[in-house]
Amino acid sequence: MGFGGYVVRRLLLVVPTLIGVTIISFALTHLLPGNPALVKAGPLATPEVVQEIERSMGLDRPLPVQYWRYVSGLLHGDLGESASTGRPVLEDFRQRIPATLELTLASLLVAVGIGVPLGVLSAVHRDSVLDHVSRVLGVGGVAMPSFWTGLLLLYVFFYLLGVAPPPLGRLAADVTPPPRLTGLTVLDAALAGHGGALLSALHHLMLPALTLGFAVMAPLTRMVRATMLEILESDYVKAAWAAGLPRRRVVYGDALRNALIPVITVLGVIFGFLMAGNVVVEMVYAWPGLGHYAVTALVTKDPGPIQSFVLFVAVMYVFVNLAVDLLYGLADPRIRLR
Amino acid sequence: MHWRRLTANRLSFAALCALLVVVAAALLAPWVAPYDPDETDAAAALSSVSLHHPLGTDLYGRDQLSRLVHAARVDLLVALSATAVALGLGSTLGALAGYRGGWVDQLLMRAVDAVMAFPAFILAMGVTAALGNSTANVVAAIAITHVPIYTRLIRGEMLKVREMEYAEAARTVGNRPRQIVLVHLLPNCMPPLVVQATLAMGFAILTVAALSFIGLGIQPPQSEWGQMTAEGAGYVVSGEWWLVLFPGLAIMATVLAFNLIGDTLRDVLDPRMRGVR
Amino acid sequence: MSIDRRSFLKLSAGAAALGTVGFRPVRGAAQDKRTIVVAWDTDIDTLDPAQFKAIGGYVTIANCYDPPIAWKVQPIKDKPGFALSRPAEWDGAIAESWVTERDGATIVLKVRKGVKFPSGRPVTAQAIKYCFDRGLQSPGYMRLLFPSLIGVKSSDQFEVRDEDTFAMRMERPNPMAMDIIALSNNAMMDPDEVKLHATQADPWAAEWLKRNIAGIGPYRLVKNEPGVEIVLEVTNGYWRAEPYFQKVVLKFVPNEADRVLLLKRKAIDMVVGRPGLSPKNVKSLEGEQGLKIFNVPDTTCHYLAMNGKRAPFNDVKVRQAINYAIPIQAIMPSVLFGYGTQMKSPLPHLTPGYSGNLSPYKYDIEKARQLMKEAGVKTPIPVKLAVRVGYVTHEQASVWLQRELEKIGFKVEIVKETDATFRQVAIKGDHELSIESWQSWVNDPWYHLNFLMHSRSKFTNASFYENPVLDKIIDESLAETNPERRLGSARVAQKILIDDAVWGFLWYDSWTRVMKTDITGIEKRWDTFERYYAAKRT
Amino acid sequence: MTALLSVRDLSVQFVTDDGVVEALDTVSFDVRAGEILGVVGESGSGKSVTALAMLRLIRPPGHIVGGAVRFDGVDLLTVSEEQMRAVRGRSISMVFQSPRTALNPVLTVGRQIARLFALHQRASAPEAWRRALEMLVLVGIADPERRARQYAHQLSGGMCQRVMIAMALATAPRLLIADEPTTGLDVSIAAQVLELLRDLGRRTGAAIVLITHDLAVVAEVCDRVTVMHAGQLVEMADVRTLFARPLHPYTQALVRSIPRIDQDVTLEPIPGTVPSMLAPPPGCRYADRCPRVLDVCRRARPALLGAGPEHEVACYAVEQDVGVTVR
Repeated sequence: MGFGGYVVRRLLLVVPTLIGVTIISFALTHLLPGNPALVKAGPLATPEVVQEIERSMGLDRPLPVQYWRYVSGLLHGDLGESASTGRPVLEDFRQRIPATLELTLASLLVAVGIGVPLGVLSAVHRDSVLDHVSRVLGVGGVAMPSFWTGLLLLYVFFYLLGVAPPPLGRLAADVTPPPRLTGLTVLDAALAGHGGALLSALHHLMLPALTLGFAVMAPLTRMVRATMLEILESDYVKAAWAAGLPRRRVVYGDALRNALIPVITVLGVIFGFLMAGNVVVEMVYAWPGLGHYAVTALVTKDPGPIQSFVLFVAVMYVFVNLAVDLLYGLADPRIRLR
Repeated sequence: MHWRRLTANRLSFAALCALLVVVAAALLAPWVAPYDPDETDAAAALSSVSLHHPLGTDLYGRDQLSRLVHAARVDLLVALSATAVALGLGSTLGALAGYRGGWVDQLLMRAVDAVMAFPAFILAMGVTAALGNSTANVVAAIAITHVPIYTRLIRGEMLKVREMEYAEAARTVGNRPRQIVLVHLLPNCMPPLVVQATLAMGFAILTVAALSFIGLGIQPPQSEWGQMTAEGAGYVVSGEWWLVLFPGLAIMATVLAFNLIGDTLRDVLDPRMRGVR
Repeated sequence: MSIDRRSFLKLSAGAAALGTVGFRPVRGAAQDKRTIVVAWDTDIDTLDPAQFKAIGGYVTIANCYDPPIAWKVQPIKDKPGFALSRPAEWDGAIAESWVTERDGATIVLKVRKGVKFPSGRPVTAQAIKYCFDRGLQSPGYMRLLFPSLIGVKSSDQFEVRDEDTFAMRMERPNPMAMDIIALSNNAMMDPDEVKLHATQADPWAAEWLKRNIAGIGPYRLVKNEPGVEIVLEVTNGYWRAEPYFQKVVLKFVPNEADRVLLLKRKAIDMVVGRPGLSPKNVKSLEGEQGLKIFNVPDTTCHYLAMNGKRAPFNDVKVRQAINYAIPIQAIMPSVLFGYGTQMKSPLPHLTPGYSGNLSPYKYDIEKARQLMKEAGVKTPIPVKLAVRVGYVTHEQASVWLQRELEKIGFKVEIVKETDATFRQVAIKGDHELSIESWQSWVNDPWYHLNFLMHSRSKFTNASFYENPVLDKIIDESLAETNPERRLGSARVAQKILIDDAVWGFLWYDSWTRVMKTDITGIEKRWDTFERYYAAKRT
Repeated sequence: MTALLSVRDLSVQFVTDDGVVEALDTVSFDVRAGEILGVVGESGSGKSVTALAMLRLIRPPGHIVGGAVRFDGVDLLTVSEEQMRAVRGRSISMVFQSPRTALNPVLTVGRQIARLFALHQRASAPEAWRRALEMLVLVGIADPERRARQYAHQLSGGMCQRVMIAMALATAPRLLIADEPTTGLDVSIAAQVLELLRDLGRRTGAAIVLITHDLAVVAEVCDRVTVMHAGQLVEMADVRTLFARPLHPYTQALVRSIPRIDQDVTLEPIPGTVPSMLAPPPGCRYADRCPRVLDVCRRARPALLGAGPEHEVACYAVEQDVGVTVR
């Protein structure tokens, strides 16, 4: 059937899931108590005004019709309007997605950068002090509510030591933002060669990425450790060692290469943790991403942004998992060349 | 033999003790707590750690230790019931899908995929906002996000076990399907279930804490660790460190205990891993 | 690709180091003196002056649009560098001067010579009429206020006498008229600019005005990035002298703890918004080196609304019992930390006609129990106490109230609702007990009581109080121009309302701003929105 | 005739949660140049542990607790890891039981062979690739260019085993340890692999230690045989003597359990199971299952004594009736 067929089949499988996702997100916001028309009309609006707005929002029509209006609206990029910013949700998303993406990628880098080596070393030095410390650290990381770690880091590094920047968003106030190519400030600054902006962007990314990265590190470390342990016991590692390859090359070459493949699968799960953690970490660090946007919408019962946020996260999650499966296929010859 | 293995490892032994302390505190809350948790006292408001109030007092002068102990009951209750509901619902769905197969399996799996498409917390956030954040709704929100995990787990085990000869043999002897499931298949699925449930308990407590931070947590006067930490977090800057430290530690210790025990259980109960020991 | 261990460790160490390197902290020193940076937690939802909006919208309009007439501010004796509006004192703005005819029933405005809109077109009386007409007809706040408060029902009551004279004709003289005109909602817009963007379906260009400014003011909006910041810069060619601050940056900081940290580290100049900082945090910043607190009493009333339409709150004895059960002696210190004044009457203590000695209520749990017994209500009475999410002082007060109300037979469940839900449930009359707050922009007793106590004010009479006697007094007094009679009847109204225990009295909060010591020139006007025109850095 | 490799009192223990497993109990034997030495015994008798110990591949929780492995006059158990690396894969190499899992799944077969030439003989990449293709031909794999670029999962079990052998013989080792090389293969392929091993052994002069539980394989391929039981070496002899006159009761039971085509013999399964080596009793570990058990057997471990030319046995009962000479 070959790799192409595998990809097509996986893509077809995504469609029913996406439909399910739109149904759930529609249902969720429809259950929200509070009448969005009233939010739009304002507290002192007369009942007639409220009805007028309800009709214009189509809230009086039967549910399936509203669902269909909602879905067809989606396809045309109409994600509704946000009451708190007065702008179409699509515009808010376009402004905020890069911020969330940048924080997510930076946190992933932190999680992988620290989590994978920790997992490998604790597998190689099994039951050593490092093994126990990394386990407690990993499990501890997950056990601590990220808003707690976030505030703690902020309090220590910003307030006490003054090493970290103030939680005022993505760039220092006095730094001119680089021209917006990808929206990822670090990337844009690097591409535009703005040394100052790059430094400031990284500096502002430091604590949030550490907080979020640390929270998602545990599953990664545990997965790498378990896989590495299994592989170290495998025949081909013994064979390679028996064939005279130095122990280090066997462990960090053959074994590690094979251990990294299953790690790709856990990246899908980690992406889920990251999207969830985003919401809380963005609140603590005033990071202008989607997370905080969604919470404000939740608190003000504003259906447009909530529906779109929940849907956006789900769609991203579905495609990330799809990408992970495909990446896994590519990385592992056993699947690639069925 | 499992018991010894569980206590042999220093780490999981400490975790077990921590959990026992928390459970004891929750059960014996009224007798353990030195004060009535809701007793307000304007004069003693925001007083630091003292003999009188070992963990200090909050804005209303209520004793933090008493509130922490009573909150243990709420947190464990929420975690337990959410996991129980998710376990029950998830297993039945999983068993049904695994055993029936065919379109039932396909339908359930697509539904599970749809729910799994949402990161757990985002879904819990949406559900709590939609249904309102009474304790029951928070439990429902967390349960819904965990159901798919058990469904997939049981379905996987079910498919594996169903293929095995002895299930075939049991069927030929004339046992009714439900009987087969209960007697033969479920006990076999027990190990991964127990491991998953233990880890899920920890995760449930974290979810409640995060929901409280964004304002969707459990309603006052019900005191709950997550809510106490979320509120306390605001006081760090103005110097009342004890309001956030102790509830935060309580959450961390309990979730850590659940995770460590879950890990050790996985090592103990999961034969495949035992070899590696 | 097999990498040996040493390079492997280097790679991972490098990634980890990236995360924790101690950069030279990019201090705020580079910020220039003529820029003021403030922090708050609100976005601009709409800039249409006529619409209801979030604080973000109101403050931006207040700094980018000049009204015809503005509230005058006087420096405060014991608070150097701070100024406060006094009742019935105004300054000319777009209108240079004003006179009254038909002993106050008509107000004539003289347009200031040489004031031009950004487009270069001069400000004329026609422009003023267009703005008032728009207020009267486009869906929004003024469409309600003009007719109900000052009896202006049709646009021909707005007359253009000549190029620079505009007159507003009311049916009868009305002491609230000048304050109504001074509202930031009457922002003077350039009609030609607005008409450019009007459409058949949207005659008053509401959609365009949502995101754009079409008037003249000390500042202009240069950046509006929701969730990040709003930036105002000084307008060139403004009719008054240039303000000290060339640039105003309003940073969006959602988490209050962060705002406190920012102040303590002097990374920002001031925290604003409603309430910006809870009293608890303001208290903790007292005496903080490098910071100062501007605190002045305000007219915002915070009260426990008791739904008169639902048992047992229709019984006056129960309402009185509740007033005796309110632990005000605990709430004032541990919720407001002294930043507020105890409420003794439905009228704010700064409003003319206020009488603070009529209320007998104080914390007396025995008297409260006694009254409950007299009311003969079967206890325990399950009741919901609604509070809005994000109103920190309300959430805290509700816990105190819950504790005490349970001592006199209630079983209280505190329900936290979002702004939208809270308002919708209140209007439907489904709230039993709820903590409400109200701020009268016009500091006049009858403006205040009309909205809060008159039976016709469906949306704002939170206790659904219906008292024909009081209604009559309000209707008569609304247009009463004789000061003695106007204030005399205010005392009568307060007596009725206090005896009838319509509200559970809580507090009037005070307007507090915490800022760096080198900031001065902060002014507090009746609508509580900061204007940065007079602010300076010493 | 000096031994190519001599193992003296080799003991290996595994520290597990449930106690210490004494996997090898003072095993001694020699491997002579050019010969094929069979190591036979039921599964779990310590055959594989012996092989791994000889190449010092025992990892915690296993530890080599005693004995020596002398090769070229040097005790491999005491040399540094660097020196040991110069022996592994160059002088002594190993072939594993399940071919498919013993090959790295993410490297092409060709590369896995080629890198040995680069490692042990500093060959350049193209040179190493060329010699790898040569080895594939040597082990009888058709169309080597295509096969070399394929992965383990794309080859049959037999072909994988041939690749393993190609890797083992790449640097012309003097000793090849084959741990149950044919167990995973079906009969016809197994025969070819054994034939290949014997043929390459004769051609390169390499000695082969063939570990198996299949006595038929031993009879057909090996020159000499050692019999292992529960981590102890119970008998050693040239193959004809062993099959003609097995002395140790365990060996006799093993020989009797071979199905013979030429005689109708009733198969007798060996009573009991291989005893657990977890804190084993002192003395001979076959005692519980041995029909000729004596009191002394339970108290002390019988020494390995000569019982004839090319024939040694460790059994008190045999000592009494045959009068063995102390070597």
